[in-house]
Amino acid sequence: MQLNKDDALRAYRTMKTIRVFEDRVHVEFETGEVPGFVHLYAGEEAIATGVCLHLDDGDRIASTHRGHGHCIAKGCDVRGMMAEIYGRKPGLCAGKGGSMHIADLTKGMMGANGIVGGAPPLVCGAGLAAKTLGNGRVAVGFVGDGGSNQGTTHESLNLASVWQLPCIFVVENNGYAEATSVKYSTACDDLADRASGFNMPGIVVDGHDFFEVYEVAGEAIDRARAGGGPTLIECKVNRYYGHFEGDAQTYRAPDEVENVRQNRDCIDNFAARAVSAGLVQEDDLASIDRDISDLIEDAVNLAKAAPKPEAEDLLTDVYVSY
Amino acid sequence: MQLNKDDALRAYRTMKTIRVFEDRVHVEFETGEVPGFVHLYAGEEAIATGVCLHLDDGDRIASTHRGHGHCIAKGCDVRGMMAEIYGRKPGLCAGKGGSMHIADLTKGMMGANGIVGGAPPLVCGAGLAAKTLGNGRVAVGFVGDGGSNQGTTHESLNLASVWQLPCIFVVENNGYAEATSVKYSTACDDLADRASGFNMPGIVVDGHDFFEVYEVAGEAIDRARAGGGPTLIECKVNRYYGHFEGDAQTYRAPDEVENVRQNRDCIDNFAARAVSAGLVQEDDLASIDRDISDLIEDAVNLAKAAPKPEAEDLLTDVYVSY
Amino acid sequence: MGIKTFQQAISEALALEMERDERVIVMGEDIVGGSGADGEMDAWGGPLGVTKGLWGKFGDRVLDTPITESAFIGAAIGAATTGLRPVVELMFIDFMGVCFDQIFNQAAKFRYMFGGKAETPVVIRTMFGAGLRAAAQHSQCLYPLFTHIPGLKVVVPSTPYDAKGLLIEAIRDNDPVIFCEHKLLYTQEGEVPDEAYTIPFGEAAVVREGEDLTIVTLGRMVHRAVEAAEALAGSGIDCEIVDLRTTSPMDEDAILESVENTGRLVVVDEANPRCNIATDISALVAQSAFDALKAPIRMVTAPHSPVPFSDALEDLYIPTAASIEAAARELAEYRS
Amino acid sequence: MGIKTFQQAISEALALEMERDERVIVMGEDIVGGSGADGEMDAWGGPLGVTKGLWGKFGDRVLDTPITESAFIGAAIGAATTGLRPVVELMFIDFMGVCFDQIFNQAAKFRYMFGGKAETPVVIRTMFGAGLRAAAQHSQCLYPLFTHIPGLKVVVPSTPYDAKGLLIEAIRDNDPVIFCEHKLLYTQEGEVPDEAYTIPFGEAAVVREGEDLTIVTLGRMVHRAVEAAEALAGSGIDCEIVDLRTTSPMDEDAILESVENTGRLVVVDEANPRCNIATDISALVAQSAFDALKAPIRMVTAPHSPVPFSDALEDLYIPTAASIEAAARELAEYRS
Ligand SMILES: Cc1ncc(C[n+]2csc(CCOP(=O)(O)OP(=O)(O)O)c2C)c(N)n1
Ligand SMILES: Cc1ncc(C[n+]2csc(CCOP(=O)(O)OP(=O)(O)O)c2C)c(N)n1
Ligand SMILES: [Mg+2]
Ligand SMILES: [Mg+2]
Repeated sequence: MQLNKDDALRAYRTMKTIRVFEDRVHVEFETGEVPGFVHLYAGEEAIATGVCLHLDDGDRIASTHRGHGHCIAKGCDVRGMMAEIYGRKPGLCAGKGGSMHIADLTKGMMGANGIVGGAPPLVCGAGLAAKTLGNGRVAVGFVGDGGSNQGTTHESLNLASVWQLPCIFVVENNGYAEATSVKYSTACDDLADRASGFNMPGIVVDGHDFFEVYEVAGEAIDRARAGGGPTLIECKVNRYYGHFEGDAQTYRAPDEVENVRQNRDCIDNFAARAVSAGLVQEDDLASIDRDISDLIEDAVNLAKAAPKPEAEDLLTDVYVSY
Repeated sequence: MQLNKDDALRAYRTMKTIRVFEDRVHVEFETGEVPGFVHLYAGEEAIATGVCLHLDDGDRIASTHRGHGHCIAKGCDVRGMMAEIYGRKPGLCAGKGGSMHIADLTKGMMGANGIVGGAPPLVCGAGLAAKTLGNGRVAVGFVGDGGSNQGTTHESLNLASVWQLPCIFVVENNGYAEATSVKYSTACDDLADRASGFNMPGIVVDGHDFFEVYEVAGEAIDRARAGGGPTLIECKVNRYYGHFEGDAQTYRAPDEVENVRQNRDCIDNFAARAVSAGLVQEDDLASIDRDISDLIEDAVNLAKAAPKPEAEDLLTDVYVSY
Repeated sequence: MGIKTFQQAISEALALEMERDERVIVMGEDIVGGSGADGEMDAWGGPLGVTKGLWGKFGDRVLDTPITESAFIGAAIGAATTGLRPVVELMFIDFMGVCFDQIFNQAAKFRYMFGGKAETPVVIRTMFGAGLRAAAQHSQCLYPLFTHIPGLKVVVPSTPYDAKGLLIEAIRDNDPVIFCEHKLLYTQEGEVPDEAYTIPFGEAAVVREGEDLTIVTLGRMVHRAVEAAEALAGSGIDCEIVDLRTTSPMDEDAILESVENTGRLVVVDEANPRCNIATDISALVAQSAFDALKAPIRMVTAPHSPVPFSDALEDLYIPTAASIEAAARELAEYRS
Repeated sequence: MGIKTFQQAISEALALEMERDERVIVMGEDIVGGSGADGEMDAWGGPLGVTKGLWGKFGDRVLDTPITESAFIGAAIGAATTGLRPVVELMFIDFMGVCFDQIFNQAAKFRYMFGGKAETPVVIRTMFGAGLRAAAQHSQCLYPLFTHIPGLKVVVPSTPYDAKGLLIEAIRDNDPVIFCEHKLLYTQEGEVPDEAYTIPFGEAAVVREGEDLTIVTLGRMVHRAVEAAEALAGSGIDCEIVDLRTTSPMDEDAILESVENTGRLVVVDEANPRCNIATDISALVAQSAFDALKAPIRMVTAPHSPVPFSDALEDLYIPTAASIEAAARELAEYRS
């Protein structure tokens, strides 16, 4: 799959936006001003980006508790996301959802999800809608290594295959579910191996490698659009921060993350390869970096200055009777 | 695995008892005197029998809605079962459970189950108890082809493998879940294929062939007892009656069952092979047949004559406060 | 117009809405029956034949599913947020336990949690109630559990007319609706217009007017209440019967108004007694119509036990016209 | 004896019972933490550290699980019927939706459905409640759902002392128990004896005696009720506070006795308002202590909406001492 300059710049912009967004939330969280549970996606950017670059607003994704990266890659407004994370009224969900529930249906983003394994059935639904309406759309469900064990995930693989739905299931295997290693929780070598029990292709890719994710996802998405049914893609990757903000991570080997950051960082490697291949220039990237830096700064400032929802907002958006 | 004469006679007695029991319930149901939903096991006797012959009261099984055969094979009192099916006070569950909920914990029978996919998690528990107590016991979970798709089943396969539990999962693939073919509901060729996604052996056997079931189950049970972890066994089989009593079965090909009854009946074939191998004599079998015929007649008469539970039984066996 | 069964009313509602709106699809276990098999298709139309015939008319928009309620009910929910209006069958309400998350954490919460930016027009049709000797895992009511959850609308019709009008309303509603059909009502007959019509949610029906005592109830118990009221009329006790029709939203005004007139309240609920609809209504009245009450409130419910299998026990388990009558008599005679 | 936190009380109860009875095992997601990883074991002890240290003492009897609640809670239930006495953690009560079947159709029903021939001594520990800005899927109460189900016992402790005694009782009980821990109470301190002791189920605690008005409540709301009562005492309104401690079985006598004395009832429940504990108790009193009532019953609960994320909204969502006080004042001043 050939990447043109525009796409390469979009890919870089997306990955870098996610990274800077997450690094900043990490810093802001420590100030105590960010409420609730926050799960950061830093380190895994190549996956959301490599998949979503093939999609437009009419295609759907459903996400996990670690959803910021998917939201950004699917085109959610970054300022609206930051305001949401701060629980402010101009937030994407009016401050009612928070980090774990960011959604924007108009962008085809069906929602982050606080329930591990919550997304796969919903993604079958989006695939069913696409198939029934015959509109050529696809639906992508993200699920972690931990979430891949949930019954909902297996049921969804079966259903998507039985109905030959245009669905792609992307397992983000970052080695841990909270503090538990995938080596403990999961009785198989590769999670992609489970695909064969559901008559669909199962492919393992290096989740740090944008190009690999982009290519494999592209093939799966094309196949799905063409009526060829679902695919399971397992991306092996690392998360840079703790399970959630506040996690001391003593279950990890001391140098585990540092090694990856130094040698396998998805953004560094993408930039190096794209530049050395002459696909993009250092300058292009530097200018994108400046944009992003301004954007995130602006997003945080806006969020902090934004009003919180008020009493009259408590009971809107729900049928109420009591 | 060599079968001695005693075991062969036990096997025959068990299979035949199940068959005569089920044939009789079928007849009795038509009189309108048997209440509720009744799912008959006729045709599948070799499976329950071939598995349970390796077990004693300290080993556990958990069953499905189609549980009569498992109960009988695991040693539940046949008269108590019949009385239960009639909803009578001397029933195995005092008339409170009925056909779908026959259990006898003292026999290691953890219960039939009205919830498809209900048993596999419970069986993990029995396996965990055996492993924790170090008593060398095993636990067997039965599940249908339909039930094998449930998330609970997949989760249980993973858990049993992760914990290396002494569990055996027996999929009774009779081709249908209610009126839906396994070819439609299940995105894989053999259900046993799914075992590899959970790092356990997955074996397909002919569920009409007692000897094959007995041998494969024996190996799996021995391995489990020795700490070798779980196994998935798929038994391909046919059910002789409808999904439940009252099912017109128009979804089946007209001659489907008749063919199996003629050529592949598990009891006929067992008897023929056992006699021709000189393992048992025709006379032995005929005498067992007479016993069974008397037993079932007696069970039905007792059940019909037995008292129903009364008002004072309504609120026993539950904590009540209101 | 004509006399139709509850079952026909439901089937008609589905067919009319599928004709009217292409986005309406129907799915569930064996709601066609015969998929993938060598014999006939549409062999079942659901275990009791309620959806029989739809597949012949609407083909691929009527879908059999594997036995994976989380996946296919979740899929109905996901499809509802992305352009369809699915009606999905949870065969027995008792099976909610294998798919409850998709219903109460996903469907019920999207609209609020996403700040009003999602609509989830899904209907979950399901069969409930005791009386079929179906034992503990196939006889529960459980609508109180759904009623507890904000974001779900819950319908419990008692007549063919209501079933049709409320189901069409449910299909056109943009929130998730749990549509609860009592399994012993399917053969119930009544006048049902041929064309489509809707009955708004949150409007109870006063199925009998009376001066002395209010009976609030729902589902199959409406008929037992009517029986009781007829017997009571013979003794000069004139009962008003309020059929809730929907438990969420619930018609508080109708209940309060009636109790303000009669001053006496019996609530009849086939569900188990703790945190059920009977307690809900009793509490409402004790809070909002206290001054009108001339006597204690009486609740008539199933006992706090699983549903027993034996017919002898099950008949004792389900509230009867006689038990309703007894409760009403006690209240009518009550002097503080 | 000594001042201990709610969290310590729970941890102590688990350790004492594991020492006393080898059949007691503890399992759940990351209740050890670090399984299979390259760093430290016992890295978490559950997401809030409540079970930290148990693995060091009891090794293999403390088990991390995959994220498959149906399988491992079902396994705890199956193990309970076959010789163990598992205490299993459902991390957040909100996750009940992925494993509810094993709890309410399996564990809850075995004893009755099998004619009294099965015992299921399992404890499901779970964290509930709002206030941590954890949003709609991690902040629910949901104990009313478990309370509705016959066959389950439901515990909602409010103090460290009660938490320890009730948890030991739960572990020794032969029925399935849902043990609900409010996530904002873990740091609550109080006197807790070092040795094992039990508190029987179905015995409420009168945490404050009073003459004018009864407040029945549970969990974290007990503390808000106490605050309100102190404020009210200043105005000469003397409140009695009944802390339910267990919702199933529930101490009806304590409630009725108190209302018979005071004639006025406020029920405070953090749960959503429909079919919850507040309605349950209101209904009980309206049925069984009607004559004693001098005023309407008032329920103070969360509104009928999902739990909002924003701190500003969440603070409005949860019942406060001020809202309890206002309700009580209204009743105290009530003249029919
Ligand atoms: C049904 C359910 N069980 C448990 C949790 C608690 N929980 C939140 S995230 C998480 C770990 C998820 O691991 P994984 O799927 O690998 O995703 P990752 O965090 O690694 O991205 C757990 C156990 C939950 N939110 N939902
Ligand atoms: C969770 C759940 N979903 C649906 C049903 C209804 N039901 C009962 S048996 C059955 C078919 C089961 O098929 P299979 O597992 O193949 O077993 P078989 O009947 O063929 O022995 C269905 C759908 C149920 N009891 N529980
Ligand atoms: Mg992970
Ligand atoms: Mg089958």
